Amino acid sequence: MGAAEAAGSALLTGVAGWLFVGFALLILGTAIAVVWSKNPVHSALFLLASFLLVACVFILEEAEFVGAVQILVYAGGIMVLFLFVIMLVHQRTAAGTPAFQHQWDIALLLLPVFLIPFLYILGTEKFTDIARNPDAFRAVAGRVIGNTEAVSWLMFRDYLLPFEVASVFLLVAMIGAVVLGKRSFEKVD
Amino acid sequence: MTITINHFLILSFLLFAIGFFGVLVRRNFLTVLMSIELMLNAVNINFIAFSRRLSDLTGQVFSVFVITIAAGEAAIGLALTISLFRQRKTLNVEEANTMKG
Amino acid sequence: MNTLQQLPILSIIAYIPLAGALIIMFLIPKEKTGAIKAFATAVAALDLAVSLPLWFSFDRAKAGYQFVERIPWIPSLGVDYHFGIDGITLLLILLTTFIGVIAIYSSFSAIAERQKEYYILLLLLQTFMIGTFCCLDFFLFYVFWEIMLVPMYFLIGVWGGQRRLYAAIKFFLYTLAGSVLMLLGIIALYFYNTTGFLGYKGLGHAATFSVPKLTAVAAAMPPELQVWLFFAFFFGFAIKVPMFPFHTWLPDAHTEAPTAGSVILAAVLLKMGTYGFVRFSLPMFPEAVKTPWVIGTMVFLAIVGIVYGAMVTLVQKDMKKLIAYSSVSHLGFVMLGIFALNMAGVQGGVLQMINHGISTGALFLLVGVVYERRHTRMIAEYGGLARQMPIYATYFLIMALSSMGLPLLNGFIGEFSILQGAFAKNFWWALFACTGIVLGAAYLLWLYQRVFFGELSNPANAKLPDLSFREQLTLAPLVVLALWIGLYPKPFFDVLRVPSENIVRSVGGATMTPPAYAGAPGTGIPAAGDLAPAAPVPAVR
Amino acid sequence: MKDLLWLVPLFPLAGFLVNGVLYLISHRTRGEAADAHGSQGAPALAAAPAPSVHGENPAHTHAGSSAHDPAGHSPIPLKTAHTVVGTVSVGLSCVFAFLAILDVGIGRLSEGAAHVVTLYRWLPLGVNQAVGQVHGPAGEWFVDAAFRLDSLSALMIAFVTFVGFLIHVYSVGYMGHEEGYGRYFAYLNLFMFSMLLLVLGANFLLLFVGWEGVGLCSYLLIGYFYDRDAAADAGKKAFVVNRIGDFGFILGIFGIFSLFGSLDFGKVFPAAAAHPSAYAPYLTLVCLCLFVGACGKSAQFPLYVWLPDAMAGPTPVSALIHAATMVTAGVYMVARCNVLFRLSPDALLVVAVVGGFTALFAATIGVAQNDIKKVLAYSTVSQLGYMFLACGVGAFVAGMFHVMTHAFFKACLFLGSGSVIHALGGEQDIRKMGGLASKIPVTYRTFLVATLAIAGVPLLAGFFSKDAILAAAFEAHFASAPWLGRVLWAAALFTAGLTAFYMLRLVSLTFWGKFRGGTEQEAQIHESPRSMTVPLIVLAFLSVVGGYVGIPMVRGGDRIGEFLHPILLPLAGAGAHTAAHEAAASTEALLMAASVAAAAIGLALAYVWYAKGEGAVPARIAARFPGVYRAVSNKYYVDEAYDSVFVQGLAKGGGRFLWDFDATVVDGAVNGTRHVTVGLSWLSSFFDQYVVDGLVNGVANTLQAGFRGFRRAQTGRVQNYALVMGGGLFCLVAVYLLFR
Repeated sequence: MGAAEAAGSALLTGVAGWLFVGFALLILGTAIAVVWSKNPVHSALFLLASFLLVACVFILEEAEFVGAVQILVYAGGIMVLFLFVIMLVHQRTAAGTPAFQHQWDIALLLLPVFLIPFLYILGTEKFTDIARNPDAFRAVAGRVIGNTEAVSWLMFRDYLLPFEVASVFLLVAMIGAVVLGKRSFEKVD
Repeated sequence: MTITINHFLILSFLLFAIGFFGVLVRRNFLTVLMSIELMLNAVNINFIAFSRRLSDLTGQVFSVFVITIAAGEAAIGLALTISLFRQRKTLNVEEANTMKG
Repeated sequence: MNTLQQLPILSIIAYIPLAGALIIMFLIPKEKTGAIKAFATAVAALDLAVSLPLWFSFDRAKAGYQFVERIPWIPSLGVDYHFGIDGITLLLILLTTFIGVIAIYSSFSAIAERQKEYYILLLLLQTFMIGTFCCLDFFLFYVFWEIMLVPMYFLIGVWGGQRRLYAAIKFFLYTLAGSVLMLLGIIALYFYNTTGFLGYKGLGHAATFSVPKLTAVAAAMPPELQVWLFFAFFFGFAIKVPMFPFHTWLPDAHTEAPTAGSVILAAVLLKMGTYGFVRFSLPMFPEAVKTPWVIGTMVFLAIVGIVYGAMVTLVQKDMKKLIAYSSVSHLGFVMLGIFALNMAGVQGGVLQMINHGISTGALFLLVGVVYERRHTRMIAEYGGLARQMPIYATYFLIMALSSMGLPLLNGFIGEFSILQGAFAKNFWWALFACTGIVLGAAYLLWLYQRVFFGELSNPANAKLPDLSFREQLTLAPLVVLALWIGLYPKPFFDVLRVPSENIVRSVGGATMTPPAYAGAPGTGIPAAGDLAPAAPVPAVR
Repeated sequence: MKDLLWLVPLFPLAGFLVNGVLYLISHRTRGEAADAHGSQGAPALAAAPAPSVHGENPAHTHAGSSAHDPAGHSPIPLKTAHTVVGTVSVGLSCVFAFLAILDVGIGRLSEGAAHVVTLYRWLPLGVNQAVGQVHGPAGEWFVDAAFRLDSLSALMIAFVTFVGFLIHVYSVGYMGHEEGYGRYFAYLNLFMFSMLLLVLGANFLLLFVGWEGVGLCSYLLIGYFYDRDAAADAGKKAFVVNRIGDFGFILGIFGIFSLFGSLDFGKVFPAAAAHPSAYAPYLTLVCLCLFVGACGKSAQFPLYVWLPDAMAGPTPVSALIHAATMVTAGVYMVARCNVLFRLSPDALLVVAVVGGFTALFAATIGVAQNDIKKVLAYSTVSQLGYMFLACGVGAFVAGMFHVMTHAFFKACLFLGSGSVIHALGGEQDIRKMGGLASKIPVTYRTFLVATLAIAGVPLLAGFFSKDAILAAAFEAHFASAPWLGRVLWAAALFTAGLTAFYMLRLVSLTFWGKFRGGTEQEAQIHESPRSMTVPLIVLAFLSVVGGYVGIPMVRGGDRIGEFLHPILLPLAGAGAHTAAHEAAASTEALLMAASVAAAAIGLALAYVWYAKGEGAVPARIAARFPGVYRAVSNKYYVDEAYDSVFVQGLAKGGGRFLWDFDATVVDGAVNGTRHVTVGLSWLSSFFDQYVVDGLVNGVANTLQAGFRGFRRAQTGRVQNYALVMGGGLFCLVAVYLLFR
């Protein structure tokens, strides 16, 4: 490691590094399981695991607030939604129907294809690995307080309008979901 | 073990790829939605990683917004799922092909 | 200062049908077809009533536009909401409102399904047509010009005949393709006025889409640029007219459209193209128009259209198609008159637009009458109708005679004026165009003979009822107009005089030029023994 | 009174309107009654057409029409109304015409006075430039609706209204039993209106209006029995052939307008006379164009073909329109434009040659016709040729004189033939007639008088006018072909002989000898009613005395010449053609003797061959020269040639070719794009089917799989689209990375 790294703090070394590798492998494993398993309930459970593991990675990265949100919203909200819907439609997978589309081969082919630009970027770009200001996640106006507070300051001051827009978006999504769900009842009858 | 940004990129790339693959190939509408969530997670990982390395909280704020969007998307997607199921008695995406040319 | 000048009368005329359409759309349930019909007719009649005062308060002696309304609309682009009319558009607007009433009134029994939508579309179409004629801003013009296609597309596509979808799509795409080129022309002009384009240095004026301003700008452009832009506009207009090689959408659209659609198409929509030539092409690109090969091409296409359209008409077996092809021939006359570039030609051309609207519109109505009774347009299905339907036969004869240009009816006035203009320009133009008159008599009389004369052999025709009172009511005003224009066209010429003079002057025509009878290029008569078009004419004194 | 000139054409117009509206209203109620009775409508219709083989059939349709007259309607008052309106309007017009002439004064008219009544400005064409100098360099071009009464139009309206009135009266009897009586009178009145417009119009355009109007009426009246195809065809043919003529005429009018900047007779002719050398170069073309119009209207070669066919119309129509008035409009027009024609010797030469040729040509055809009306029709064509010959040699007065006398005797002949046909119940073939002289004496006597008049028997009307023409032709001098005058004279003389021959042949076959028809038919032969015989007698009388207004060689005898002098005699110094018939008296006497001899030979031959020899000699001649006979009796196959070349070939064949061209090439080019698009779509849909149904289970190697992705593009499945999106994203990124 060079002098530049010494100036700031190196990130995720040692045990934290190994932890990250472990989480990463688990994330990928559960993700593959999500895509792979035939039963949507299994998929949902693997997805839950995956969410939690991603939250762990966030916390490793000292983004505690986002990690918490991840657990609350994803694991708490979205997962429940999924499970409700699975129960609602309680679809039994027909025995003969394959889980995968006909185009799985092409899709699979696409992955190595995507890998090319990715590796190209990895090979040519040099990203920094040092946080110049290690306290940036916690500091508000130079005072170190905490990650949640810092994010809040930013969100409710600089990003107030997007925040409100997001709230409207959620409202719209809610109404849309209600309408979609309701109209389908009418049409069936 | 020192983890560099490259590791994060590889992780998020692979997670995104798996998610994308799931979106492309799964027949079950629910699984497709879940795969989308995976892709969003991959994006969030990138945000967080760069946020730290650039010492800028904006990345975190953005990932919060992404999670918001994910929630909305899940709500609409699941409503569509129910709608599809009620009309077609199936969750198979392939059968929702009214747009077939 | 009369009150009409203070009101935004043109906007009122233009948007009355729109308002009517909205009211039908939101306030009248679709089951109440009687109410819809009555209301739509009332709206159209109101529009006609509102437009008639224009005729009386229009100042015939005044040059330029009248009843002008101008409000900035998109200031950053220089787009104005700019309405105004001159004598040419006055006649066209009156024709539109007049035909609008007739088209709606004539549809009462012809249209049986989706009546609400039908009348809404007819009213919308009327707004767009009037808007196109009124507006003096290229941006607005283009908007109206394009949006006009939409109601017509649906009218053909929904209420048309068997091949309606084909015809509707062909109509739409064909005219759209032409107008895209016109749009390019407009944009080029716009940039020429402001910042320049493609190596042409702009004039650096304030951005504007104003027709009068851009006309002045365009008229001062270098000739080669004028030729380019002339042809950009040409495609847009020529397809709409339609001129000879671009005419094939017309028979299909006419044949498949419902009767009222055909009437409006023939009476008003085709006039958009010729109107474009008169209003835009001639005053804007005088250098291009004066270029011998350009005017030669135009006149050649017009004459080919006259003769070719008439020849093709001769062998048609479908009444509507026959009349549609005759439109190609008639509009060839209009184009010939316009490009004769003298008073007789231009005035005659514009008047012939009106005449064609009246005669051909009436003929389509008449074909619609028997189509409604028999559901076939094939000529072979008819024969001997004169005995069964004498009143119908009389109306048909009058309108056929008007269409073939019999004196004392409207068609003659237009054709005479046009051919006189053409003759004064070049003997050969008139010679070839005149063959269209002979062929016109041939195909119309042959049609008349096959439909009305002979024995009433087809039993399906044996009990056809003659025209109903309502049908006569739709046709009688057209006959009255045809006779009026035929017997006393002076009021129409009075209206057209000033704008035509301006147009002819803008292309350097012979309105006020010094004596030119001796060896001047303006005289078309070949001297004895030398029939070459550009024969040197010996001096008189 | 002279300012009420416009009333002269207005009366017939009013008559037309009243009759037409009455007819339509009455017909409408009838139609509804038939409709209301339901099934009654159809049988009535089936019975209605009742066509007979030859021409119209008054007696027959009489029986037919009375049978299906609906019981609820009494047609009698209606018919009376039609009769009164139709005849009285023309009668009033006639009275007003004479009053107007008297008001202006015959003496003043013959001094060149012209009375113009301008109604309103009809066509203001704006400021245009003219070649000539009428209004200055660039003048206001306009056409007024104006009537002009001068000696020429006075002559015309006098005999047009008078003969027209007689024929209207005749029609009352002749058409009395026809269905559509009101329609007939409406058309006839419209015709009178148009004809009066034609002769009274003060400018070329109004002349043209009347010209087209009479054409229209001719069309309507020829096609009066419209449920017969022959009649409808003939009507259409007449109109279209006339339109070909009008094509030339209107070009001529354009020429005059462009040259003079005006169409007013009162401006054009003085201008032409004032600047002869300036206008002369252009006038050949203009005059030839005008003459094409005259050829169409007056049935000159090669546009004469419609006139014989026009005999499919009712006989009074043939008499009025196709003999006495309308067909002479061409002669009137040429005479009216004599100032222009005189300035163009070449045009005059063409007029003379066409006229002379037509006279001879039609006369030869007339010799071999067996239809009583066809003989008269070809005779008319031939006599019209005579009139043009007169105009062509510069003897416009003689031409107009012949127009007038011809109107009398030819109207008489046609009406007489109508009376014969009426008597025989529709028979028109002279081979089935004979011996009618004693059975219908009035008809016979009037017919014979008219025949002798047309044959040129001395002291009858035709003699004077024909002789004037022959003399003028003999004296004519054409600069480009000095011998032509004599040739034309010879042809005209021979034609005179032929005319005498075939007219007496007609008389002998019709009236002399034994009746050759059926006995039943013979029993029904009856003299026509008073309304028909009185006009015949009047016209026969005029055929005798009509010529005395133009007695040659006697001082003061040439009244008509003096009367027409201001218009038809050359303006001072205007042309080479001075009056041709100011020949030496001795020459004129000799010429007269020659024409009398020709007539006598013709009459004698006809008498010997047909009255005495019962047609044996002509039959032998026909047998000896079968080719010639067939050609003549088939009218030289001109109709067939026209039909195959122009109608089938150029018009329909050309039309069909262009229609195919339109459908394939022009529209094909348009649809080309569409076909390409459709083809591509078809291709992809084919692959689509193939992929879905077959390729799924097929071999899928990696390369093909890549392509298959694209082929699936239109599956309508979201995931396919997502896949393609992914591919597109990759491409974008790749492009970005490569070119950043």
